[in-house]
Amino acid sequence: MATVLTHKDFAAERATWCPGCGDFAVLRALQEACARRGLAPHRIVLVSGIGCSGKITSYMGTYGFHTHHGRTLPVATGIKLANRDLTVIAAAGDGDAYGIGLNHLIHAVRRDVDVTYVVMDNGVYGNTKGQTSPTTAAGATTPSSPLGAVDEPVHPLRLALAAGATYLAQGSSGDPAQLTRLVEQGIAHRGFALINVISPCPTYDRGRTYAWWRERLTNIDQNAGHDAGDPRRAWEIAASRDTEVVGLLYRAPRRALDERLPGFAASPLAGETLGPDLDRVRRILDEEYAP
Amino acid sequence: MATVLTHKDFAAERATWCPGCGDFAVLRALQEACARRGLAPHRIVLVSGIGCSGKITSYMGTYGFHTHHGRTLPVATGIKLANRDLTVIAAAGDGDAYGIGLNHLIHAVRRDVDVTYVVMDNGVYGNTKGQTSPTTAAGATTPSSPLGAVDEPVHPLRLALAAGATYLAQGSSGDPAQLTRLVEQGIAHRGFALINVISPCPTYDRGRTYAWWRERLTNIDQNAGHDAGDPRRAWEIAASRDTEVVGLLYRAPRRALDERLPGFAASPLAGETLGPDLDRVRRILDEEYAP
Amino acid sequence: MLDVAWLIGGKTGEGVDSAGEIFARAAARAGANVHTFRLFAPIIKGGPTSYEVRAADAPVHARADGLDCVIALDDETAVRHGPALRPGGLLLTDAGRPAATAANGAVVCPVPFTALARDLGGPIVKNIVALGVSARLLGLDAAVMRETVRRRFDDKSARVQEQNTAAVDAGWRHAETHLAGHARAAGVPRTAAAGRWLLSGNDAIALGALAAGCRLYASYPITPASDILEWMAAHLPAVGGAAIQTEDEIAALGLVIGAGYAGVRAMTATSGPGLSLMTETMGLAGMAEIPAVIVAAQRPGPSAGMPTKHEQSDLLHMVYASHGEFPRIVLTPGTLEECFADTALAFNLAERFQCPVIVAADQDLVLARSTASRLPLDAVRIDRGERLTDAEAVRRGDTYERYALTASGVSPRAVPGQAGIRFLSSGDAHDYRGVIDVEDPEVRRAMVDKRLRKTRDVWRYAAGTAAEGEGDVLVISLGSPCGPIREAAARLRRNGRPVRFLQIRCLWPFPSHEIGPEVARARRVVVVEHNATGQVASLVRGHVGGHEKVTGLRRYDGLPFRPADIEAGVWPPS
Amino acid sequence: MLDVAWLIGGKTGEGVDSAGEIFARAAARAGANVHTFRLFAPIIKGGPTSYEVRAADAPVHARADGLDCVIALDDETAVRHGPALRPGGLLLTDAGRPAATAANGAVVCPVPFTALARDLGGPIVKNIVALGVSARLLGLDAAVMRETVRRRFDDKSARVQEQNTAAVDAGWRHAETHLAGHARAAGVPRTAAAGRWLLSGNDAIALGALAAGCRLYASYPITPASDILEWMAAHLPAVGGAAIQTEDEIAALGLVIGAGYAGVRAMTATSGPGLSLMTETMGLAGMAEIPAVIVAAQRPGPSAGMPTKHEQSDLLHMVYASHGEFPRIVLTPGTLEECFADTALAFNLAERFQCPVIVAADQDLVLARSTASRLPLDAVRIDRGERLTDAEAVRRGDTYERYALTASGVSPRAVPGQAGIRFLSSGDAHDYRGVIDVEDPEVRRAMVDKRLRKTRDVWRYAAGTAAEGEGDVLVISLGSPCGPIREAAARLRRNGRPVRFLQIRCLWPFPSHEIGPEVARARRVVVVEHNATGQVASLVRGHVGGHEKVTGLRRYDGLPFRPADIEAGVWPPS
Ligand SMILES: Cc1ncc(C[n+]2csc(CCOP(=O)(O)OP(=O)(O)O)c2C)c(N)n1
Ligand SMILES: Cc1ncc(C[n+]2csc(CCOP(=O)(O)OP(=O)(O)O)c2C)c(N)n1
Ligand code: SF4
Ligand code: SF4
Ligand SMILES: [Mg+2]
Ligand SMILES: [Mg+2]
Repeated sequence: MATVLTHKDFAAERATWCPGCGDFAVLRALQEACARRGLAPHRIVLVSGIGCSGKITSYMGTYGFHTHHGRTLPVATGIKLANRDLTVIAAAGDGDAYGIGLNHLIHAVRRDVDVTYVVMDNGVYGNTKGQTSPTTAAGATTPSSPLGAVDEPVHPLRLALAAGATYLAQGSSGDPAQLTRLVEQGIAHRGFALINVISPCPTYDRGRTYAWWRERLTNIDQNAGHDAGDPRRAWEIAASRDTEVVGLLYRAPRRALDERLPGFAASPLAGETLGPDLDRVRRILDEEYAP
Repeated sequence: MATVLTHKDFAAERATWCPGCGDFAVLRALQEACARRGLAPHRIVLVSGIGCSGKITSYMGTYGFHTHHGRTLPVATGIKLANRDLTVIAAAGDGDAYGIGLNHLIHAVRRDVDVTYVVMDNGVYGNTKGQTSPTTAAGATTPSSPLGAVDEPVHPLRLALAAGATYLAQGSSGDPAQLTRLVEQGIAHRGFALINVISPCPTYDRGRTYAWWRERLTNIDQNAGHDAGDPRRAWEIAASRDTEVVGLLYRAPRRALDERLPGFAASPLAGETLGPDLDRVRRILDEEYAP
Repeated sequence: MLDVAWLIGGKTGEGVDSAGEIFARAAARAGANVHTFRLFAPIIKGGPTSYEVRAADAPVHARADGLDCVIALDDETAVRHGPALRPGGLLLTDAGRPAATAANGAVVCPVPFTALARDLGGPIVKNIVALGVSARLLGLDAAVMRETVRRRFDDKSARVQEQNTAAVDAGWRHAETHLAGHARAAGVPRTAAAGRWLLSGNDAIALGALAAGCRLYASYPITPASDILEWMAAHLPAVGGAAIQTEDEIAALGLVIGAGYAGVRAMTATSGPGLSLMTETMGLAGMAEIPAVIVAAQRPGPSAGMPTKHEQSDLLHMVYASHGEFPRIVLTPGTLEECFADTALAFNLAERFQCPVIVAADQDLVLARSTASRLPLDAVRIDRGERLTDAEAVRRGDTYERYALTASGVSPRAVPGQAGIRFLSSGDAHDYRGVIDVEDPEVRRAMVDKRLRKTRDVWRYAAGTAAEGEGDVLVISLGSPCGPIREAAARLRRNGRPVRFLQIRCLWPFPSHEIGPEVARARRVVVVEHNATGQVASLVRGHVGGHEKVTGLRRYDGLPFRPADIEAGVWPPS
Repeated sequence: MLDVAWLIGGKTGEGVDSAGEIFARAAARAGANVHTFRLFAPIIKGGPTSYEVRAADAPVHARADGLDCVIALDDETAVRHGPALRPGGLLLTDAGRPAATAANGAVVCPVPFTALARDLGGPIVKNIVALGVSARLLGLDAAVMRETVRRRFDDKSARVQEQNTAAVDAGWRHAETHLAGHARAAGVPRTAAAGRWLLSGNDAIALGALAAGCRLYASYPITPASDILEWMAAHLPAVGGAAIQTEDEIAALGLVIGAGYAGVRAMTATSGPGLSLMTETMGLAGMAEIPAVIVAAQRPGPSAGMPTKHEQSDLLHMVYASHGEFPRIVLTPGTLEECFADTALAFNLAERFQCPVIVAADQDLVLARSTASRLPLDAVRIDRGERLTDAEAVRRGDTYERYALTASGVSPRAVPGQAGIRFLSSGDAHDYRGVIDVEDPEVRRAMVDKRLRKTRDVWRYAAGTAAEGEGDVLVISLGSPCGPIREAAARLRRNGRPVRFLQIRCLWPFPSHEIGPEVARARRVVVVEHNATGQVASLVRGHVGGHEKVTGLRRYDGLPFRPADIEAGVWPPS
C-alpha cells in the first residue's frame, strides 16, 4: 500500500441494512478512520456481535470475526493479546453491548485492554424486529413492551466513567465527520476506547429520527471550554438529565493491559514458532517436583 | 410471634466461617435488622450465591435459596414478583456480585426491583482459597496473581450510582451497629437497595484487616452535612480516590418494579388458586384467531 | 377434492407477508383448511421473502409438494419458486418485467400488478391487487376476500380501506377479463368457519401456558421464539401477571426458577443460543428440585447458525446438557393442538416432579399458521403435584423435610411464606432437610437416587409415543415432520406400501417401554429428523438397540420436509 | 514387598496437608512409589481433613484398600478412619484425648504429639512430631525425613527450621523408646529417586500445555481446576505469555477462541459449573472452526454439587452439550503421564481439526499426587495442522477460501495479519469463503457435512482405546478409575479370574471401531464409571450395541473406587 489509503481500501460486500439505517455512517466512519490512520487492512481485525450491527464485519474490508451475541470483548481481548501488532476494533449493538454483554464491557474497561469499541446504539433490538433494548426510553412502546417500557434505560457514558474508562466518546450517525474523528482518536488511544454511537433505526424506531436527535444533541467538541481531562466535569455532563452530548467526553492516559502484564512478550505471540524451548522453566520445575 | 422478635428468632445452623471472618457480623446485622423490622421469619426469603458468603443462607433462620454463582438477583427478582408480600433479601460475595454476576446487578438497579442486596466484600475469592477478586487492590499478590494484580478494582458504589441506584450504602463488619441500621433502612426502602459491606477475610487477606480499614473509613452518617438526597455529592464522594466511606451514600424515591408493571396483581400471585378462568382474555383471542 | 398451494414472493417491505396472511385468513374464513409456510432471509428490508399458503378441504399439516399459483412481485421469486409449479400451474409476474419462462408445463401470465395499483393511488397496494387476481383464479369468493382485506385495515382510515378493497376488485376484474381461462374449476367450499381458529404454534404454546395458569414469563428476544415474549407482554397483564424481558437468558431462567420456588407457574422460551446459555442454570432447578418450564424452538445451529431457518439439532443438548445428573422431561409436540396441550402439561409435570421441563419445538412448528378448531382452554386440567398445606406446615414444624426420601423420590413441596416451617433450597448437594456440606457418602448416594427416581413415574401423566397404521416398516419421528409424515404415510398406504408411524411425544425420559416392542416388531425402522447426525436415531439405538435395522431420513438444509421427501425416503421407488 | 498406607487427619488449619505432603515427598525421596489422596470439606477452617499417602516399591496408582497407620490429630479422625485400618495397623491418637477403640485387630497407641510439640515451643509443630514418629514406625530414614522437613521451611527463619527438624527428632525418639515394638520390619527401599517427580494431575496438565506451546491461558477460579490457573499465572510470564483471570467462564473461553483465531495456542480449565456456562461459546468455536482447548476437571454435580469431592458425571455433557451439530474431541487421560501427553496432544488436534478439544479429567485424577519419572517436555511434538503460508496468502489473494470444501473437511487456515487476503469468521452459517446470510440449501448442507467430516480422521492422530490382559470379561473405563482397575485386574488374574481391560482414551469421536470388536468378543462387559446413570455405558450401547451383556459398576458417593471395590464389583465372589 504505497499509495495513500482511502475508505475504498476497506470496502467489502454491499451492506444490506435498511435504507436510512444509521449503521451505514458507522461503517463509513470506521473505513475513513482506518484509512486516515494509514492502517493496512490486513493489520486490522474487526470483531462484531450478533444483530444488524453485527453484520458490519461483512462490509468492512479487514479481517473480521462475527462472534456470538454479547461476547465481542472477550474475543477481541484474546486477539489483542495474541497479536499486539494488530489493531483490534470491536463493534456491537446496544443489546449486544449493554444488555447481554454489559459485564464484559465493565471488565474490559477495568482491564483497559487496547481495543476500540464502537457501539451502534439504536435503542432497539433491530435484528429481532424492534423489541425493547437497554437504551429504549422508559415508556416507549415496542413489540415486547406493548404497554410501554417500564425500566429506565442504561446510561453507557455514566457506566463507563464509573468503570474507569480511559477514552470515552459519543458520536452520532448524523455527523459522520465528527464520528470519524472520534473513532480515529479511539484507535490512536493506547487502551480501551468506548465510542457510543447514536445510530437511528428508522425501521423500528420512528420516534428518534436523525432530526429528533439533531435537536437534542450538544456537541462538546465545539465547546472550547470543555476539558476532556477533567473526570468530575465528565461525570456532570454524563449525569445531566437534560443534555445529551456528542464528542470526546473524557480521556486519561494509562498503560494498556498488554503493557501491564508481567513479563509479557514485546513481539506478537502469534509470531512465535513453537517448539519445546523450555530451558527458562525447567529449573523451576525440577525444584518444584523433585521430591 | 406475639412477642417482640430478637436476632435469636432468626438463628439457624452454627456458622462454619473461619474465626474472625467478617461475615459473622453481616449475618448478625441481617438478623438484627429483620428483628427490628418485626418481620416474621417465614415472611422472609434470603437468596445467596456461591462462596463463603453464600453459606449465609444456612445460618439464617428464614426461608433460604442458595443459588448458583453470580445469579442471586435474577432468582430474587422472580421470588419478589411471585410473592409481593415477602421480604426478599439477596446476599453475595464480591466475586458473585461484581465478577460473574455484575450484569445482573446493573440491570436489577435499573429495574429497581424491591430486593435488598447485601454484598460481603472481602476483596478475595475466599471459598476457592484466596484468588484475586474484582475488588482486590491493584498490585496485590494472590494465588492467581503471584506477580501482583494488574487490573484496577471495580468500584461498586460508582457503578451503582451510574446505574441509577435508589438506595446505596456501604457498611463494614467492623461497625455492626451501623451495618444493622443500613440493612434495616435497605429493607424498608421500597425498591432495590445495595449495601456493600467491607467484610474482611483474615484467612486470605492478611493486609486489609479490621484495623487497616478502621483507619481508612470515613463515616458519612456522622457527618451532619451529608445529604443522602444529593446525587452529585454522592458521586463526588464515591469517585474520590482518597476517601473510602461507610454510611448511607444516596437514597431517592422511585416506584419499585412490581409497582410499575402494568396491570400487575395487587395480591401475591403465589396466593392465586389456579384454574382456567380466562374470560378476561377469551374475547381477545376470538378476535385474534377467528380468521 | 380441493388442495391448492399458492405463493406470493418479493422483497421484504413489498407487503408479501401481509398479503400472505390475508390470503390464508380469507381461505380459512371461506371454510378451507389452511397451512402456511414462510421463507424469509435474516435481512430486515430488501431481502427475499415468500409466503406460501396451502388451502384444502381436508386438514393439511405440511407444505404441498408443488405449487399451483405463484405471484412473483420480483424476478427472483419467479426464478426461485417457478420451478416448484405443478403442470398447469400459474406463474403470475408483474407485467413489464422481463418475461419469465416456466418449467414443466406451468403457465406464465404477466399481470400489471404495479400498473393497476398505480391507478388506485400507489404501487404499495399491488400485493392486494394480486389477492384479487388470486381469489378469482383459485375460486375464492370475492366478498370473503374483500371483507378479509377490509378487516385487515380496520384500524386505518376509510380511505385506506377503500383503496385496498378497490385493489381487490381491480385484481378480480383483471383476472375475470384476461385470465378466466386459467381459473380453477374447483373453488373453495363455503362451509362455515365458525369455531375455527387460524394460528401459529407460538400462539398455541402461549395459550397453553396461559390456560395452565402461567402468570410470570421471562425471556430474551430470539427468533423464532420472540412471538411468545410479545404475546405474553400483551396478554399476561390482563390476568394480573407480567412478562419480563431480561438482560439475557441466564437471568430469564433465573427468574422462572425464583418464581417456581415461590410457588408461581412461570415459563421462558428461547432458541438454541439461549438454551445453551441456560445450561448451568437448568442444573440449579435440577438440584434444588424447582419446577421450571422452558420452551425451546429450534433453528439451525451451531452458534447463531441460520436464525430464520428450520432444524431439529438441539435434541441431545436438551437431553444431556448441564454437568451432573438430574431428572428432566423433554416433551415433543408435533401439531398445533399438541403445542397447546403439551405446554399446559409441562406445568403439571414440572410441579409434580419438581424438575425442569422442556417443550421441544422447532421453527416450522412454531411459525407455520394453520387452521384448528378453537383450542380447549377450559379443558386444561391443573395438577400442582404434592404440596404441603399450610395446616400441615404448622403441624410438621421443624420435623418437615423439604427433600424427604420417599418411594417415588418426590418430596411434598412447601413454598416461602408458609408459617411454622423453614427450609433451605440449594444448588449444593444437601440432605433430606436441605442442609448442605453433608459429606456422608451414604447421604450423597441416597439423594442422587432420590432425584433420579422421580421421573420413573412420568408415564402415568404423559404419553411416551403415539402410533398409527400397520406395517413392518416403522417410521419414527417427532415435531413438525409429523405433518408431512402423516400425509406421506397415507399415500404410501394407498399405494399398497403399509407403514406404521410412531410419533415420539416425550423424548426424555426415553419411552423405551413403548419404542422397544415397536422396533422389535418392525422389519425396517426409519427415523425421520431434521439434523445431520441422527440424534433421535442414536437415542433409539442406545435404549432399545436394533442397530442392524434402524436407518435414518435426515434433512438439514434449513427447509422442512415435504410429504414427497418422506414418501421417497421411507420407501425408495425400487 | 513394601506397600504401606499412612493417613494423617485433623481439622483444616492443623497442618494436616503440609504433613501429608512432606510425608509423601520423604517417601518419594527415599525411593518409594507414592500415591496420595486428600479428603477435605468445603469449609475453609476447622473442617475435617485428611491426607492419605500410599508408599510402595511397585508403582501405585490408587488408594490402598486399607490403612496401615493412622495419625489422628482429633477424635473424628479416629472414628472416621480407624475402621479402615488393617489387622495389626496402628492408630496413633494424641495422648490425653479420650482413648479410641480400634476395630478389626488394629492397635491404638496414644502419642503425646501436642505435649512433645509444646516442649519445642508450640503445639503448631505437632504434625511434624507425628512425621518423626511415622518415619520410625514405617522404617523411613530419619535423615531423609529431617531433610525433607527442612526444605519445606527453606524460606522460613533458621529458628523455624530448627524447631521443625527438632520436632522430627523428638517424634522419632519417642517412637524409638515407646513404640519400637510396633515398628514395621520392611522399610522403604533406598533406591535412587533421581529423575523422578512427585506431582499432581493438575501439574501434569499445566506442563503438557506449556510444552505444547500454550502461551495464553484464561480461566475463572473453580475447584478442582484452580491449581492450573495459579500454575499458569506463576509460570507463563517466564515464557512471555500470560494468564488472565476473567470475569466468568464465558469470557475465559471467549479469550481462548480469540487467541486461537489469531494463531496462538491458548487454553482454559474449569469444572462442571464453568463448563456448563461455556456451552454456547463452545458452539462458536465449532461453527467458526477455531481451535480451543478446554480442560474439564469433573466434580459431583449438578449445580454447585460437592466442590471438594469426586465424580465423572459431566461426560455426556461434554459430548452433546451446545445447540446444533459440530465436531469436537473429548480426550480422557487416566494417568499422570496421560494428563501431560493428552493435554499436549489436545493442542495439535485442536489446530489440525480446527475445533474445540476437551481434556476430560476428574477430581481424583487432577488432585492426587503421585511419583512419575520426569515428564518428557522435550519429546512433545508440535503439529499446527494445515496452515496457509504468508507466500501462499499473497499468491492466492482473493481466491483464498477460508472454509474451502475439501475431502477431509479441513480447510487450510490463515490468521489475521497475513497480507494479501482477508476473510470473515462467523458463528452464523456461512459459505466456503466465510460469507454469511447465504440461504442456498445446498451450501448449508455442504458446510454441515464439511464440518462433521473433519474428525473422521482423528484416529490417525489419537488413540481411541488401550487394551490389556486377556479374558472374556471385559472391563471398560476411563479417567482415574483406571488406576484401581489395573490393580484389581492384576489380582483377579492372579486368582485365576482373567479379565481384559479396555481403557477409553478418546471418548468422542466414539472409538466404535475399536470397542465394537472387543464387546463382540466378550462374554460379559462391565463399564466402570463414577456416575449414577452409566454415561459411558450408554455410549457403548448406542454405538456398538451389546445391550444384553453390557453391565455397569458405578460409584457416585463422592469417593474414588478402591481396588477392592472393582475386584468385588467386576467378579462378585460366587
Ligand atoms: C444468546 C442469544 N440470545 C438471543 C439472540 C437473538 N438476537 C439476535 S440479535 C439480538 C439483539 C439485537 O439487538 P442489538 O444488539 O441492539 O443489535 P441491533 O440489531 O439493534 O443492531 C438478539 C437478541 C442471540 N443471537 N443469541
Ligand atoms: C460458574 C462457577 N464458576 C466458578 C465457581 C467456583 N467458585 C465458588 S465460590 C467462588 C467465588 C467466591 O468468591 P466470592 O464471590 O467473593 O465469595 P467469598 O467466598 O469471597 O465470600 C467461585 C469462583 C462456581 N461455583 N461456579
Ligand atoms: S432494522 Fe433498524 S438497525 Fe436493522 S438494518 Fe434496519 S434500520 Fe438498521
Ligand atoms: S476464607 Fe475468608 S471469607 Fe471464607 S470463611 Fe474464612 S475468613 Fe471468611
Ligand atoms: Mg440495537
Ligand atoms: Mg469474596
